[in-house]
Amino acid sequence: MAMLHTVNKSPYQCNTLESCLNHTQEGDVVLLIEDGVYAAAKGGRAADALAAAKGVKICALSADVKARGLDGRIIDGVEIVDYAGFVDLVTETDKTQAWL
Amino acid sequence: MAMLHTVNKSPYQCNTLESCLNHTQEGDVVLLIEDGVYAAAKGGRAADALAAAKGVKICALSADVKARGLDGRIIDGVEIVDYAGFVDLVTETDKTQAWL
Amino acid sequence: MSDVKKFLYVNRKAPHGTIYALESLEVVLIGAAFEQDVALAFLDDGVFQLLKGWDTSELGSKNFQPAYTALGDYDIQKVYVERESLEERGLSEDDLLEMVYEDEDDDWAEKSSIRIVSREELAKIMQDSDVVLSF
Amino acid sequence: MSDVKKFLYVNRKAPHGTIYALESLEVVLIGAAFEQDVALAFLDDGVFQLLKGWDTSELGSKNFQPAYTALGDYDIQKVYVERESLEERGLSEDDLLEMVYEDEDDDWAEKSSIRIVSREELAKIMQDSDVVLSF
Amino acid sequence: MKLGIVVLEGPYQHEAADTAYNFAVAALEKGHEVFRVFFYHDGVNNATRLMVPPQDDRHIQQRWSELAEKHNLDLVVCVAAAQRRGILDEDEQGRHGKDANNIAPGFRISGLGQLIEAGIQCDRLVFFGD
Amino acid sequence: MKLGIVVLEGPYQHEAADTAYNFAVAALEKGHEVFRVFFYHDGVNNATRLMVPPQDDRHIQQRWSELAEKHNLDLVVCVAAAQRRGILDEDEQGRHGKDANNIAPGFRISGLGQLIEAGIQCDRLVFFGD
Repeated sequence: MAMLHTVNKSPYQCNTLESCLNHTQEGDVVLLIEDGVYAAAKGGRAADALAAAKGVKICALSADVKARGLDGRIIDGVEIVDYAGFVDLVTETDKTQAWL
Repeated sequence: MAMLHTVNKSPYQCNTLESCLNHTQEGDVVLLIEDGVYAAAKGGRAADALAAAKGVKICALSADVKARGLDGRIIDGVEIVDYAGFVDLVTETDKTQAWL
Repeated sequence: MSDVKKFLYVNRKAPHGTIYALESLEVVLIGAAFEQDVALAFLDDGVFQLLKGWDTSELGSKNFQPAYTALGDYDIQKVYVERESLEERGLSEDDLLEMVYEDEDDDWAEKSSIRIVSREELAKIMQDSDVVLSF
Repeated sequence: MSDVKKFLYVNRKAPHGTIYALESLEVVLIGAAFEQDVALAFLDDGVFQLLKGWDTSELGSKNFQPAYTALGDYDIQKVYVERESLEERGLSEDDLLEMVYEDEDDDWAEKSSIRIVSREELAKIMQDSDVVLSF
Repeated sequence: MKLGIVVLEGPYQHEAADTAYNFAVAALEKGHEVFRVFFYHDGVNNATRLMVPPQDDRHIQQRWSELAEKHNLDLVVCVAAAQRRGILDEDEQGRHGKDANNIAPGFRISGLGQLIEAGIQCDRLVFFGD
Repeated sequence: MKLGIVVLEGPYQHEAADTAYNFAVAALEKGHEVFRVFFYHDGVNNATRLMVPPQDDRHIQQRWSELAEKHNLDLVVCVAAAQRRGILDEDEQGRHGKDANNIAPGFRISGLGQLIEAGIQCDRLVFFGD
């Protein structure tokens, strides 16, 4: 019973990612979209919190990564997926929760 | 040369108030409006940060305080002002900066 | 699969600042007619939606707080409120609206719909739901 | 009071997530024609507006980053970027767009418009301005 | 699979309107059924045919309308949210005595029950908002 | 004093639209001049005459229009922001070959220069947004 969580806010501005990670279960997937992708940028303070997340798979949406100039700047362990991959994540998990 | 700063985000969700307080100068006024008024609620974690702000006057907009059920729950040292008071703060200071 | 799904409405935003709280409530009221298994979750700033004593007259907008208390009439019986979110905001159950429903299995006794749950419990409730509606 | 006011555009939001960055830039471009003293400030997530290398093709929206580099042609010479905001995000000046203007007092030499300033300096710049436009 | 999509933010103002569209396109390309796209909150503003974006930018309403035509999509605009924000079809125009309407082809106005129904019928319901 | 007001968010969706209005009323009551209210970003959506809010709720467009009439206020809607979002007057309707317009009485569509001018002319400029 895995769940897909989407997070669309910058972790530097909002606590959305933090709250999401506090409610994930082992086997869940967190997909960073829109301004949420900044969490996975190398060298940033937020990247540490993300790297510390245990038992969940972290993905980031390529369209948003590229739009923001973060191509090549994403930390190891975060999988870049395109929109087709986003759709796959939705269908491969049992349900989706948007952390708005 | 005092400045009025308006803050309209909840400190529990966003870092807006923190960023504002990092940029105020002695004699400035910070007016909490909309969801910003939650910062001044008694007993909340955010109230401590607010109470620690030095050299600035903190106000909260009564319409927003009342709408949220915070009447009587605002910490000491925060002045409640109505919209007329908001206008006075704008005209008594030299300029206004909205922390959006 | 049964025809009844578990709907969970997740409310994480403060009221008034944006329309999310109000328009979420409107979905709940409509959705109640669909005979699904409905639960509401309030966490983060969403717990402020249940803080009692709103007076919106000076703000000039509609006070929709009474609609929360009416949820029991729509047979909404499960209102989960996260303890950690309350504590962080200096709130306890006494600060919240009274929300009750009549339990048909217990001679229609009036019972509180509000269930204070830990973060861990709420995470499980999210997992156990079939459809998560986020506002 | 002189006819020239000090306009400060304060940018605190990341690009793309909302329209604030783009529509702020559109004001700056129009405002440049008004012969006021114009400065731009980037702090908090606003510094991400200047992170180079945008490619919006997959997203499908317009890439408006070239307009930032064109600001020099509009005689915008003062672009303040907060050091603390950069550091927190693991960024340095090398990661930012090149933004230049031609200095008419120095034989039209091409100079960088970007000035990395401390939080304290930026607070002073805010105080010294006449009109703060927040986006 | 049968997917439902919910859009809570308006065009251009918030990226959610783009993400939802791009997600819908990708889902259709992968052969999934998009059972319904439900526009709520400011999402209803995606449905106005009066928008005129700059020529070098995307036309958010038009691409929804075209996608709907191509794939026979059900684009539903919540009536209560639409009324508040001034999105009307001819029926609504008449009912409220207004002198114009602005809904675009391919969108229809209906009640919140359509959102609940999508939750019941769809294998997955995905929200895009602020 | 001469005050300018800037509104960046749409009606009902965000409280900024209410705060700006209440502030304008209070400023006028205190005898200040409101030089201009400038609607930008989703703020332009305050200007649609097609909105039909519930009868027990405030009518955000109407109260702006009434305030404008009473105090001869200058309510300016940014043309670029309005085009993107589908707020048109008769001129704009004609220019873009649209079949309807939706701007309310008391609002006028103009350029961003009107915002800069407000910054120059006003003693204070106050922003309301997200």
